[in-house]
Amino acid sequence: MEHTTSPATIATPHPEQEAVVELHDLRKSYGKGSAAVPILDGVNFEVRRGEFVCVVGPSGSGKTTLLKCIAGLLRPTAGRTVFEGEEVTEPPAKLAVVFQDYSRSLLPWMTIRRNVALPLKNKFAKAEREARIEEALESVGLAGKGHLYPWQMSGGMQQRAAIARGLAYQPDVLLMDEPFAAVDAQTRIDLEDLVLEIRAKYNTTVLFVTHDIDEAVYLADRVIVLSGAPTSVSHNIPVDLPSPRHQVDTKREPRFGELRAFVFEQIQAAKSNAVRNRADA
Amino acid sequence: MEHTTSPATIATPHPEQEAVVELHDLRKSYGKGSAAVPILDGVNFEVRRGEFVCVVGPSGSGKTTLLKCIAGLLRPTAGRTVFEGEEVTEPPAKLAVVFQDYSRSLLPWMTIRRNVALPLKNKFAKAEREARIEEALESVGLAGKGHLYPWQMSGGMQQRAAIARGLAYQPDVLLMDEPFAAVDAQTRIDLEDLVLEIRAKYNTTVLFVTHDIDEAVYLADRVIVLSGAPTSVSHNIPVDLPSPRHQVDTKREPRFGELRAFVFEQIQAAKSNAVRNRADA
Amino acid sequence: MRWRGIASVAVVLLGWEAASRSGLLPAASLPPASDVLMAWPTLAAAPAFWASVGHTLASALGGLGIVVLIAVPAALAIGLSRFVRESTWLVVEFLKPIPPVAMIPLGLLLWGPSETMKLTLIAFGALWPFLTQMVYGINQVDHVALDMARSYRLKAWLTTSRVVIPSLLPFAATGLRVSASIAVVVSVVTELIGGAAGLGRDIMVAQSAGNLPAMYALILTTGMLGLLINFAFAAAERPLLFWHPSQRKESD
Amino acid sequence: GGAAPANQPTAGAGGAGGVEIKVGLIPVAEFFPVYVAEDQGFFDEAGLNVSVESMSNAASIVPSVLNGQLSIGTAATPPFLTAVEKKIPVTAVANAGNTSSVEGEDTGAFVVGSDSGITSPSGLEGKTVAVNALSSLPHVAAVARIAADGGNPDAVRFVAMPFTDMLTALEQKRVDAILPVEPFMSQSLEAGGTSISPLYTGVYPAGTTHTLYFASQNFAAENPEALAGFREAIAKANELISKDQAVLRKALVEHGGMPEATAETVNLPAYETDFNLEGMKDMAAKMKDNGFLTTDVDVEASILK
Amino acid sequence: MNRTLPVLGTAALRLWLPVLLVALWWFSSAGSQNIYFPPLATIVETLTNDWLGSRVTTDLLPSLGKFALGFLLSAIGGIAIGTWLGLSPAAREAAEPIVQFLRSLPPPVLLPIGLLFFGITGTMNVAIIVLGAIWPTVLNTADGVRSLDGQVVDMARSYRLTFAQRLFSVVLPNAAPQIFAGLRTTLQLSIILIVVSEMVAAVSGVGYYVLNSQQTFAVAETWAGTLVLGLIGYLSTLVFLAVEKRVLNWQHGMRRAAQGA
Ligand SMILES: Nc1ncnc2c1ncn2[C@@H]1O[C@H](COP(=O)(O)OP(=O)(O)OP(=O)(O)O)[C@@H](O)[C@H]1O
Ligand SMILES: Nc1ncnc2c1ncn2[C@@H]1O[C@H](COP(=O)(O)OP(=O)(O)OP(=O)(O)O)[C@@H](O)[C@H]1O
Ligand SMILES: [Mg+2]
Ligand SMILES: [Mg+2]
Repeated sequence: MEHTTSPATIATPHPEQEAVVELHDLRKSYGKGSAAVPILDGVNFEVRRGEFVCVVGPSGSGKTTLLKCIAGLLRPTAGRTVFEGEEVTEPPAKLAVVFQDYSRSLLPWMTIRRNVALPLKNKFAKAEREARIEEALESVGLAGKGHLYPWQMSGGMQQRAAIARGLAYQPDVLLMDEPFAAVDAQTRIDLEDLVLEIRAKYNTTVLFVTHDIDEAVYLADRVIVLSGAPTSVSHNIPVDLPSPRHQVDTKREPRFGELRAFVFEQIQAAKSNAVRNRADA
Repeated sequence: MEHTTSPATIATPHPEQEAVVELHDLRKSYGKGSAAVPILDGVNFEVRRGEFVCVVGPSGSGKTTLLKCIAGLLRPTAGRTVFEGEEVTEPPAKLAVVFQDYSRSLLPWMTIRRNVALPLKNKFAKAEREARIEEALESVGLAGKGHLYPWQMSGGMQQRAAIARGLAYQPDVLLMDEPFAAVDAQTRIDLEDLVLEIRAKYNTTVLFVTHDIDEAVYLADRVIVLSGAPTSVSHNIPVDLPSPRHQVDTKREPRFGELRAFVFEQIQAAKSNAVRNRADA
Repeated sequence: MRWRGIASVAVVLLGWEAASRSGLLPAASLPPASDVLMAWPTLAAAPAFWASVGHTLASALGGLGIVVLIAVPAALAIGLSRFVRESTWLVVEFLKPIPPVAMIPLGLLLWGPSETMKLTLIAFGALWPFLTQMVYGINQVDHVALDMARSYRLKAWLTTSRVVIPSLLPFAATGLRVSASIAVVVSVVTELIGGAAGLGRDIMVAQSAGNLPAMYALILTTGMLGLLINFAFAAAERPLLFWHPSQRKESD
Repeated sequence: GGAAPANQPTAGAGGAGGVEIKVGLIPVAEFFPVYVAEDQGFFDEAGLNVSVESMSNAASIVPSVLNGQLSIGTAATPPFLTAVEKKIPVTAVANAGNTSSVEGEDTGAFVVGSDSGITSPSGLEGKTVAVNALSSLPHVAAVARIAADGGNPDAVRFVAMPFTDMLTALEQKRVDAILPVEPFMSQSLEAGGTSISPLYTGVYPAGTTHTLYFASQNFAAENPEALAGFREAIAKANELISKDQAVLRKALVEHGGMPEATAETVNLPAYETDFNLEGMKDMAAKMKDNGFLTTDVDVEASILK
Repeated sequence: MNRTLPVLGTAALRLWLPVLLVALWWFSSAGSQNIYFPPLATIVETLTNDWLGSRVTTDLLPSLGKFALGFLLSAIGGIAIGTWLGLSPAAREAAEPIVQFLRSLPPPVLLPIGLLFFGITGTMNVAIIVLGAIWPTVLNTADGVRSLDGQVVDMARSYRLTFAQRLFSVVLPNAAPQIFAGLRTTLQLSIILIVVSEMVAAVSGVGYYVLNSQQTFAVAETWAGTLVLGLIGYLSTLVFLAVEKRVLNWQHGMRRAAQGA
């Protein structure tokens, strides 16, 4: 069961925009036949153009699985993912993913600069490519580190490099899977504002998985709370905070505190529900 | 330059205990000769038995490098690490590490259960081993998941498995490198309390790297703030909050807020200092 | 720096010499090391010897080149397409264990004691190790990296050249070294039996003449050839595989 | 198909413009008259431009002769007869070496260890004997000799191994007897082996053609003059050698890489100018008796007229 | 239904090409007059006559025994030596020239050495197989052992795993894919070396059969023997893959997971 109720009445954000990503009763199991373990159990929601949607949910609930299905990297067991009106069967060109497992999504035989450059080869001319790479590295705080190899960098630096690759690609839709998990508090704040800025500048649609509820509420136009595995959407919470957001002011608003508490409670509920369901079965 | 001043006067915790880990002017560079890049630039501090010390610092400042030197995994370029009175030349037996890059420290050819069991083989008899494994998996919320392979688990589950391995090993000293970065808020809270509990039960000494300042202050007897690279200890902040800690009560205390703000400022200062230093050079 | 290697070679040679001199090794079929080494200058003085070395080396490397040209696309096709993999499976597994030695008469019939015959048999014999290795390597490519490539819609050639081939390299390097020594071996054996020009034929002639020191000096030469090719490959590998855990020892 | 490079012990480029003849040659003394003929200019006289490919045995030479890569091959008589029996279209074109009639000059021997207690070929029953290859000239001869000596060849275990390894195998008592041919025979005897019997002399009629040159029937049909010239030149060389073995010994050193000391002392076969048909027929008959051939081979028809 | 279909599909996929090639061979060689390319029918007839009767016990089984023993010794020895070379840089440096030298020696020239030490016994054949076939496994194991991820090394060190644990739980499983690639080549070479080892001092065996038929211009027999070798290779590969599948189970699972099954 899905709730769209939120602590108070709110307006739907971007109601005028078309949906870029639509999930219709998405289902995914790992394994085959009798060994199949259902993970996604009928997920329905849509993301409109320019919208910033955060996905939160207990660890192991299926957030990464969901993102991979949307990205066309995993084939759903049932249901459909629609991207810009077309059913997703392979990764859409206008979409980029920043992976949770950053240390393995960077290629160890290339410097950071070349890792970032790699997907740009087909998209942009050389001069523009160079500019973009510089800009992206600079914006994640890796200016002057482009010559390092991934294995010469700290965990947080690797993660930022993976983010730079996603940003430089300038996709219409950016999927990010816990992108800031390994960076320090200040860098995290900087990167949050960076993503908001980029969204504002290029009208990028962002689907963002995070564990940090403050972060989710701060960034999102809408927070989607997943239930425990098998997963469906347990809550779909519009965030009615004024834009543009501000790290100090926004977080000081009473509404921020309310939403934050509400999301936290919903995750708790989702989690204990999942435990209860499992006990019942 | 190192400050031990904190926002207000406080008592040194565990002053009566001997030092388990001592760092004497620890230095470490990567690369050789003229290509050497100094990372640790004279780090001095000690950790007493039973103490819980959190290390914070900007991303890429050298926290992982520091931990590896303490664990005997990296040979310092200069200076000494002393563990229980003896200079560290290889990994001490009574020490366990939970690595930052969890997805690569688990062996993909073994189930989680066997990954956890592996280091216990030499330490405990079979029956005790079994009990420990069950207990450790249970405590990180992976009860009943022991038969899964690492690549069948979500990022957060992998990270918890790595934690379970460290806990089951029951070391005298536990080094943890951003162990909760990939888990959801509630699980994080549970794990924080789990580590505190274990520390209390077995008098384990814990050295804990984190990016989450709330977490650092909540957990620690003392927070060590590292400066930006090249790194030294910029602040050594005793946390004078009453024990045992409590997620709601402790965080509600005004002193908690003060310490939190103080640590945050110090990291900020360390970071901009590092930038300034680099600009000077 | 490589004193250990040199030392171990010296130990083996001295052991051989001592065993021969003491009668432990029968001089009638294995002359003492010193005799064999002494035969070398005589051999090396003759241009024909160097021509033979050239022939053997050229066909071994040529055959290896053919192997790479065939195996790289074949391995990619086999590794990436289930259809190709399953279709060729039986044929490949059937052909693999067929000894190049057994193919010599066919080779001679089709091409005579010529370079073409040699190259064909070398390619046939040395193909499989490299191919096997490449296919195993393809199965080892990190899936997170592959997901990354797919999600950024890297063109097939980019995925191949930047993601698949570099992660294949460690496997390919091993495979190429295995294939290289097999190439030398097959080259010498076809010369020995099939009579194409090269060290193998010289061995056969020396053997017919009962000139044992010369024969063993030639055999040592073939071993040295393999050794040299291997060192060359190892040297070429290092800059290519600098990022691989086996090469970045000083990363700590 | 590529042309075979011929830069090994090659008979050199004689009269340019002559008919190209490529000989696949097993590098043993029996076939060294080819080098003598080249050195003496006999091929030039016959208008032939001869080059040489050293090859290991008849089995590897035959395919190249059949496909035209080689014009002429070399073989011992037994494998040649086997090929004829298997209907391989080859024909003998010239006589190479012949069985020596003088006992002490045989080019092969039964050699045993000095303390073996074996004294005659028939004493090898139940023993192991090393030959260079099965169904080869020494093998066929040895079987015939044991039978002639009253022994049962079927009771003897023949194993193949390179000549170079025989002596050691004998010394290590891995085998009871070996059948070395020159130059290995001399070496074995020098090293203390005991000859209990010559290998060829007396088994076959004196002067039996035991090695020969052959060509494919196609080549023979198309190049009768060239082959006649070749036979002529070889005959001249053989004649020269029978008078003066030194020319051949010199060729062994120069073209075969044989150590000089060895070349000067080895026993050489007889070199006759033409085929010895009687001997070949006798050999074919004995091969059939001993199971090396299953049918009667028309020896006469296998020789180029 | 659902389960049998893919299986049938795989069988069909695997069979179409070989069936096509065999058919092509059969019809194009029918009535062939070329001595070296006899009709496939003749070859098959020779094969059934020669290899379905008494030769199974006199030639096939002994050869198979030597091959199996040779392969097993090569596998065990190769993994042991390779591990040693992979773990110890000093050993690698010392042994490298010798290893590289030995593996570049053509197997026929190893025969005298085999003869020297083992005489004309079955042991010699096995020794030749081992001497010639062991190298790919040695090399692959050494390279695989060295390719351990630094993070895993750190883990093993910090938990002070014993040498045996490191070896059997960390180092060898990590190298396993590469070891199996090497073993597969060793398997192939072992079969090839049956022939080489039976070049000398043999009076029976598949290799002897092939060589002897070649020496005596028995072309159909040569082809038949070659087919027997191919069959041995094919069947032993099936067994090998079954073992490999068990040992590398984790890797197959990981791959399937990555492909989104
Ligand atoms: N193998 C290496 N070679 C060269 N430089 C390295 C190597 N490993 C780490 N570094 C450098 O050392 C510095 C510190 O790295 P370290 O991993 O210790 O940082 P950290 O404090 O753990 O950062 P994070 O919080 O992002 O994990 C980084 O600037 C990194 O680039
Ligand atoms: N290849 C696989 N085979 C079997 N089960 C799998 C596989 N991959 C993932 N799972 C299971 O699917 C569930 C969801 O995994 P997923 O990675 O999507 O979780 P997540 O929500 O991203 O968790 P986290 O926040 O910890 O990253 C987990 O319970 C995991 O065990
Ligand atoms: Mg995840
Ligand atoms: Mg770190």
